[in-house]
Amino acid sequence: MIDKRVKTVEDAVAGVRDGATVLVAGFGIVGVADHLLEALHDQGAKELTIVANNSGNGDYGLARLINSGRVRKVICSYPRSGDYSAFLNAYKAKSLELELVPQGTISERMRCAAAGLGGFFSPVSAHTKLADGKETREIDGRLHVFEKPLRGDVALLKANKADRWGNLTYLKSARNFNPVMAMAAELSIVEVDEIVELGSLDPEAVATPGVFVDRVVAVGANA
Amino acid sequence: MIDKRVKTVEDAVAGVRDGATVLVAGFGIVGVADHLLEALHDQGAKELTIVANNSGNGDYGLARLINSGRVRKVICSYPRSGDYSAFLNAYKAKSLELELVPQGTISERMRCAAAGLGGFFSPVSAHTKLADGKETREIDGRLHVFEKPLRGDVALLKANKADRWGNLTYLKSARNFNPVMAMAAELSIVEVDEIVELGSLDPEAVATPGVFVDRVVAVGANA
Amino acid sequence: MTSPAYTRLSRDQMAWRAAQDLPDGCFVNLGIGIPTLAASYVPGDREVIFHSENGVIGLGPKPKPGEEDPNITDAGKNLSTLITGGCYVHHADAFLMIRGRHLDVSLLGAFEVSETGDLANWTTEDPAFPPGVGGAMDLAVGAREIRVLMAHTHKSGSPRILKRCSLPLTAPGVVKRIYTDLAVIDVTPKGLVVLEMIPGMTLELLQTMTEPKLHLADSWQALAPPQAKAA
Amino acid sequence: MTSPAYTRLSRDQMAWRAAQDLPDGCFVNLGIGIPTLAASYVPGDREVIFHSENGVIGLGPKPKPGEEDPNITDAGKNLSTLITGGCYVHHADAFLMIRGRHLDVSLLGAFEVSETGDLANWTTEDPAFPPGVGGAMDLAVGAREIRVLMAHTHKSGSPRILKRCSLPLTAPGVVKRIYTDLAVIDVTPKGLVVLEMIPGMTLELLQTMTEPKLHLADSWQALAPPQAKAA
Repeated sequence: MIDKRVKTVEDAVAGVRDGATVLVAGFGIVGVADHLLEALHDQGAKELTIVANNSGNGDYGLARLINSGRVRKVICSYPRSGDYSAFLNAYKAKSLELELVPQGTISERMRCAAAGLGGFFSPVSAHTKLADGKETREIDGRLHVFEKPLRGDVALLKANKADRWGNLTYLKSARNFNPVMAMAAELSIVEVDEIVELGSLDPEAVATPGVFVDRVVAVGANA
Repeated sequence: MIDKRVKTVEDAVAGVRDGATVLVAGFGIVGVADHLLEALHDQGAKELTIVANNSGNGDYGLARLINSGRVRKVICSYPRSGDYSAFLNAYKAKSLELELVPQGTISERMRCAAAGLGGFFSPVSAHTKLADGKETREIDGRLHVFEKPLRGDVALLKANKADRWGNLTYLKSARNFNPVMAMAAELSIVEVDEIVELGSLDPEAVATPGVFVDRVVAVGANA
Repeated sequence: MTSPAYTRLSRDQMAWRAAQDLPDGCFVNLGIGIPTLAASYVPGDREVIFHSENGVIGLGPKPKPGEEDPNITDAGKNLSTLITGGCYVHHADAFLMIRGRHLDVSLLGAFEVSETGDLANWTTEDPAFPPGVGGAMDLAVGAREIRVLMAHTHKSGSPRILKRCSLPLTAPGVVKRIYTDLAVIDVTPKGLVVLEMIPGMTLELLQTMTEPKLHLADSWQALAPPQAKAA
Repeated sequence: MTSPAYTRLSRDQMAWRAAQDLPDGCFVNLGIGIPTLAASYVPGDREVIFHSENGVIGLGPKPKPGEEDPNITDAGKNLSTLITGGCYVHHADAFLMIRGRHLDVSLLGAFEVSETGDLANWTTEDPAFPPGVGGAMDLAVGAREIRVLMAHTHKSGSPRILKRCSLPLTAPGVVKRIYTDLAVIDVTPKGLVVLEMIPGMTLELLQTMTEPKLHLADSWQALAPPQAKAA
């Protein structure tokens, strides 16, 4: 029987190794797996590379991991969102490396990895500093930049509902990076508001098929 | 007001030009816009390049276009499906060119065009005849083939429901190539079973957002 | 020193002006800042679909008090709503729409614009702050038409419309129209063409606040948005 | 000429044997032909999710009479069903799953397999017919494990397991296991290892029907599927 449900957030993040690349879903504070990020803090993994759109807020979740010195590098499009003091302090102290990637290129590089492709040419960032050192090619009269797949060892995801197969639905714009990160990680871990019976999700409206998901833990009021 | 509804299939296919590249959705006989294909036959466009998974059935729809000599070239993965005598006769008579492309490469090349990318490296077809003449590159120890975006002038699509913005839902595996072809064509035309009120489709379950769709025509029992 | 014989447009007035150029049925992304304000000023007889990079297709106005939903925000992370007919997509699809020329218009803020339409809007290279690019580069190369909304000059009075941008580029040669607090200017193959100026402004005076040469359109008009905020 | 002292497996028996190697919880694509039959023989205590290239995730058995729905077929275009927990995706996502190593196993038919696991299953180069590749090349390079189901020899008796494939390749070096109507053979770095043979078969006899050298596993077993079809 396929059963991806785990009982606790501790079980959910078990086995994440030092040095792992962790895909952290969310846009601002929406659709972020804060419970899993807290659990990862308690689990103790360090030297992490974080892939996220932003760089954490306040002193919880991703920001807390940064404040505790667990993060070696952040790959993101926009670190300056909300109270990003944790990131800013580490950035100024040069204890953390920043790889700045355009938002669409981050999501496309993860999809590229998920899709088993070796890279793609994108017009985004051509003729800019963010293309420095990257291969370029003129295609149909337009300069393109070669972008490589971006894969995670782990993805920490937030969804609304899951069933025991790991099929997921989201709420509104909390969907954001979650589906593409679910596809792009070796180990995809999801915190959900609610776990429902297999068969109760509409087969036409499953946003992430369970085949991309490894562990599901309920953290909502219905958990 | 945004209103993509047109009254007749004739209106729906108006303006398709000779020499156009037409994306024809469907897998076997499922999810195929047969009414639009018939209307395109009556409309008279010729010298068409068809992109489809298969090559038409019997003497209706795509097969009828082929039998009437309107098709110059077929880009597909598997022409031998169902009663493909129309294709076979034209193929043997050398009146029609075949470009055989692996099924996943066809869909990915269309998505690549839809996503504004310049091409991608895929491991599929490396070391095979289907990669003859294509650029290759070794990436992470594995040979990859460079694949170019595949764009349509027109897409002929089949959906279940649409609203006046062109938001679409599909039924079961009739979804198949429809969403990716909707994104990859300059002019996306859809026949649907039913046109519904704006707001009646679940925003979490719209499979093709209306921004990819240009014309919608109802052909079902509820039309 | 006498006060100038003109009154610069407010941010809302600039946004109002840009909104008037959004045709019925168009699909538009609004950048953070002044562009976001434009949503309120689309003429009521037009249906415009606003795209938000976080996967909201059909972004609506701010929620009414008591109807806030933490699961829906705009690109600036402010609480927002979905309009009737809107839907949600994931990030890769949201940026497929951007990069793949599915957006009709992108209204962006900018630090600088060059006379050939180069756009600089992602970094001021302030060493005290980490850079952030967000979706700026995706929008700049992806939307069918890029229009910029920005103050005509820096607070110091020095021009932001330059022969060449001094800041790192977001993308070269992409800006087609510039809405400032003084004028509406098109970037054309023949150079910068002033379409509209605020009352009291002259081409000579505007030129002193603009580095590259300005050409006045024969059919130029007064730029006079209403004072009041949209209802 | 005496009749052989053994009975070749039926197609259903071959499919039965392959199905026994599908572990609980695995995600599997079944190629057209004999592989499709394997779905019926998965042991009842295992949950296996079958992937169909046309976007059916959780393909079920044939519909019961009266419950046919023309909108759901398998890869061979036969009417099918969705199992509880299944869902639908579009073609680009269905092939993202294939190419991106999300499938645990792909069971494929083949014309020929080489001793290094080269697979030839997409064209016989028959000039009377147009070639068709379908999803064969995607599956061959994308699934985590490729296993082949095919008759051990051509009808003429000539081998289909060869030192080098004579037909155009689908992909080189991908096949890990071969289920035939005579044996189960693993493709290993040391060559072809026979794991199971049908009753009455000997390594010597099997070798006469196989071009590359065969090695018999120390722990080899009898290959004796049940005769009857699955319930």
